[in-house]
Amino acid sequence: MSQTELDAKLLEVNLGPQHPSTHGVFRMNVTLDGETIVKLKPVVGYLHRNHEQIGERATYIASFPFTDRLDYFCAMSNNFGLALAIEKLGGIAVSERGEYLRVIMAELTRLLNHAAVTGFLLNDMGAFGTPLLYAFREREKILDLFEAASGSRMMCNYVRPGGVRQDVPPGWLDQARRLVEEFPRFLDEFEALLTENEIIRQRTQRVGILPKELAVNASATGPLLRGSGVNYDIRKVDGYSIYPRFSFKVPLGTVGDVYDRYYVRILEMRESLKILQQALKEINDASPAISPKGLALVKAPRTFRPPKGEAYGRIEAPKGELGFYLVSDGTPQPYRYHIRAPSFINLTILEDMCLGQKVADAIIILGSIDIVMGEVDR
Amino acid sequence: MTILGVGVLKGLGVTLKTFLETYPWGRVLLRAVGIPSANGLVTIQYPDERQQHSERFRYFPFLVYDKTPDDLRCVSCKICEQECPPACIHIVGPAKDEQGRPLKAHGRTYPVKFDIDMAICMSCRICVDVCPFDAIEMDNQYEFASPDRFGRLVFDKQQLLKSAEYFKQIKPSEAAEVDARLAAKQAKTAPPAKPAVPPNPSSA
Amino acid sequence: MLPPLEEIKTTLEQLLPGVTLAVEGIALLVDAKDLTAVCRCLKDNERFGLDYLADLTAVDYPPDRMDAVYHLYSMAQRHGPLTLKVKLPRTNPVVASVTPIWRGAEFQEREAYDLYGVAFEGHPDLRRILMWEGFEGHPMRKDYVVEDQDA
Amino acid sequence: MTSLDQLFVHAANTALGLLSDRLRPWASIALRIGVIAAAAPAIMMYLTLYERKVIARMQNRFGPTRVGVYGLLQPLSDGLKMLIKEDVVPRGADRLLHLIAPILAVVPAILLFAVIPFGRRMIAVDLNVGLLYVFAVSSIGSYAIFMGGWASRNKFSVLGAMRSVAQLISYEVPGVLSVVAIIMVTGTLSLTGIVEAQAGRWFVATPWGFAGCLTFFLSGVAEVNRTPFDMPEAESELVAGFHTEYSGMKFALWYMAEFLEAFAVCAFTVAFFLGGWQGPAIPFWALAGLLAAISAAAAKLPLPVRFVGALASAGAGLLWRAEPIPSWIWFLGKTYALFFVLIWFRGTFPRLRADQLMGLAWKFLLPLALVNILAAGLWSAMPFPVGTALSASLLVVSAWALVRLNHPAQLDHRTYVLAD
Repeated sequence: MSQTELDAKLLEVNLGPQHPSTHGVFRMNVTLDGETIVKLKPVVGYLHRNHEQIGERATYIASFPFTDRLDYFCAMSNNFGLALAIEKLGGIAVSERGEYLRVIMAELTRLLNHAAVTGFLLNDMGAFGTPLLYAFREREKILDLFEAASGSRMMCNYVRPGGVRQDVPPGWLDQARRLVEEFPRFLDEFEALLTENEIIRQRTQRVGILPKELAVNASATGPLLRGSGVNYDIRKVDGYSIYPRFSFKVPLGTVGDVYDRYYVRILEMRESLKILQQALKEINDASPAISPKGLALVKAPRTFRPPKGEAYGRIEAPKGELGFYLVSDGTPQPYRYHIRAPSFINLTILEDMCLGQKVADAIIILGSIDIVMGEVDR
Repeated sequence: MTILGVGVLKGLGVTLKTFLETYPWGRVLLRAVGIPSANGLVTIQYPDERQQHSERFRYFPFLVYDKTPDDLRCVSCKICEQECPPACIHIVGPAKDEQGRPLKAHGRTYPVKFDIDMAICMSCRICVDVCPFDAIEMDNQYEFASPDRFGRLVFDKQQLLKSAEYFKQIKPSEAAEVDARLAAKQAKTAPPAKPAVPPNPSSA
Repeated sequence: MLPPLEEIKTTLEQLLPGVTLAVEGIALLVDAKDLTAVCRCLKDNERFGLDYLADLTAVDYPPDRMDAVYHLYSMAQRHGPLTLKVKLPRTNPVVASVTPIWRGAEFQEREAYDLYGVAFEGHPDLRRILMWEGFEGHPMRKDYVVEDQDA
Repeated sequence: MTSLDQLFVHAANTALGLLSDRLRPWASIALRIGVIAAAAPAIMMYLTLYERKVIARMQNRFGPTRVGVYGLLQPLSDGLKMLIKEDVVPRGADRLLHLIAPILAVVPAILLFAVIPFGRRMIAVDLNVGLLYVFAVSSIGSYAIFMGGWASRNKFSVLGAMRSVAQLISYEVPGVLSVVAIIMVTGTLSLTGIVEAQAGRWFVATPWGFAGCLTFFLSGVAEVNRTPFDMPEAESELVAGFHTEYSGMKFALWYMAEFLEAFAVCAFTVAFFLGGWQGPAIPFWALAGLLAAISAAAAKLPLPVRFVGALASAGAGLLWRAEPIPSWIWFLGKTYALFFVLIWFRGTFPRLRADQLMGLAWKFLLPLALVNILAAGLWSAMPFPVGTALSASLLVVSAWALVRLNHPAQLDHRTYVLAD
């Protein structure tokens, strides 16, 4: 049989944009040989709304509610990232309590994101929603906390340059402490359901291996990178905010497959709980939740005219490095407002991980990357 | 060395436990064999029961009036219109007479038209943050479903007006803060005629 | 730690004869023709070891300037960032692709191409990514006019 | 006592007795067909409710509660919805085959009900080649699935259909082989005969029966495409597999076929290995051991629980002696309990990958089923303790060897570095 005859046997399938497990409107142009993938081209943009353009027309503060909609699971971290970049640009000091509250919110976000992502991953594997619903059950508790603090469950719009918009209501911290105390019980249950399960291990181990060097070269970040064994956590490397005050570890995988990414997330949740415990213990109300300059910014966004210049602020969002690149020309609106979206850039390497695997594997590899289309398409 | 199948059985155990936890007899059974169990049902049966929202829960904004509906706090300064990220606020005003002089009600200018397109509003609360007069606040009503997109979701001034009492009722602590702020402001601006209070040495 | 910008500039100029660099603000200005050589050096040379391209984007300065901006970090040595800028003409901006050096640039270059119209030479698959095929114009350019949907 | 047991049989006989002799054979056939045709959809509808309820409870939810008390009328409203939904046939599909396929899937599923022994003398047709009939009829389903997948003219459907055919053919082999042991021991192919042969002890209590039961049940689960073997309709990969392009009543028919077959698999497992319509025939020593185990564990329990437990066991013992429970309740109870296991699997497990699934069939279940025949031979040829011990050890050793041989080296335990 000649080569062309062989090629003629390839089957081209569009997985998505309307497909149960592409996490939104994501499309994979897959070429199959039997069930083996020989080519995969991701197609994105269905949710594109030119967020950056909107950001360049709005004031710095007015971009916050839009960042909520980037990675709609992690509104708090997105706010945090933008606030960090604006602080860098405008030289705004952050109040002590504001820092603590931000870190608490960011780590709670990490908990809910990782739990939900693991649930989605299992859904992609064909579990009938059970792990996902367990994760959502816990997520609801965290969202209750978010609602009590910010007024909204998902679109929090809470973190501001200089701190957080409002202090948390009385009793909130105790509620958070209770949650942190109870969360490990859920994690144990979750692990009993998943970690040792032979079916899950069959499905995920040695599937979608991402070698260390390639991971670095492809700008992979977050659990995807650390699953491959690269010790790079921006909370440690940059030591932004008050992270250097807390003792926590960075879990690293060894093989770089789907299972490693799953388990790194579980371990990261446990580390996040450690950070939360420390933060909830150390936090005090000696300072306001937002610094005076930040408060002025909240009250009158148009008075904030940062000096000409540029800043790149980044945080370790649950999905990876979330960066905001701001260029100021001295007006109340940013001249350039660019987002380095972790889900988007982590997708670069999808094809390499999927080649030679089965269709079913491609789905769970995509699930293990952890993308949210709101962030990919912006 | 683990035995093949143990992980599978463990998983089955977790789901069975959750299954039993949703029934009273199941909980009795679990407790009888020494497994602590709580009510496993977490669903809120929506139309019959509703979630208890926290005080800060926000949905769409409304306009606050003090005693009578024409005594609204809004002076039509249009800051919220300008700052609204999705640009869903539309204000015409302040009201003027034929000569172009601003009309006043209760000593304040007021908007002729104040529309908010709730289909566009994203409940971000920025209008509340920027309002210098505490004239706009966030409501916690959320059942606004409507079969048409542009008609019933554009709220005009009359629909948006709600009393300060109502605000106090839904958000007591926030209302108290606002009242304190307004009182302080009034104390500062209102009495130029009165003799000044003896200066407080601690205030800078 | 990464050496100061001036030092990086002089080191690079020594290592790569014929390359002239400039410092602008917090960024290092690179000529479009030198970009590949500079990037290779920054990545491979032990002194920099910038193995991680965090962010790649473009900034539009009408009427005649368009920048390509690169933020580089090192994962191995845990330092950074180094900001590289390449000044390009606004009409027909062309610059060498860095995808062969950092795979992570692949989608980001496609995005910059899509939204700003910067052509990256040597990119393996330079197509629009966020906008659809057949879309005209580059929506992030400052002179792009948004069609009013309500009109 | 026997009156309740034979309630349906007597009722049928009385009704038939009213007719003239000439009509009676025809009426008898019509009655049987009518009962099955009426019962099958009803069973299917309530299986969906059963599944939804149980899975919901496993996920901290209520499940359907809105239609009727406890959502008991939900299946009716679902059925109604399916009936009035638009029936979409894709352009380019083979319309005729697209229509025939779901019907072809349902017919064999209903035909299977003809030989299910629901109770003592409650079997529509007691075929003397019942077993052969079961396997012959159930394998028709794969044609229907492939037909539907191919006729839809959708790549997902074709992929699902291909997987399905591969899976059905693979799993039929261990499924049939696991029943061979029964035929050897009982010497009959009739289902009534097989059930009656288990009067002394259920086959599942023998070593070969236990292995056979597992093999048969797992193969059955795979044949009816249920989690964790629901490859053909893997919704996360293939949208809905072979029935992606089906809607309305045709879709309902696919569902009906799937649920009826799943029910049939449970029913046949019960009939072949779990004693059919007979009550527990636990040997005395097993009961004694169980009681001993319970009393040993009882020390930890609070007093009232122990008291109630003692009363309950005494009552259970009495009931067991008296056998007041009608045979058909035994049968249905066991079948639904087994169906609970199916749902339980679905609520817990993700699915295997297509190639891993094939591996399980060919590399593990098939050899095990073959060894099982030998074990059954040993068991029946040797006197009681020796035969049991020999066959049990043979099975354990071969299962262990099979696991070792197949043991995917990839199931490694990992250590994770917690870096600073």
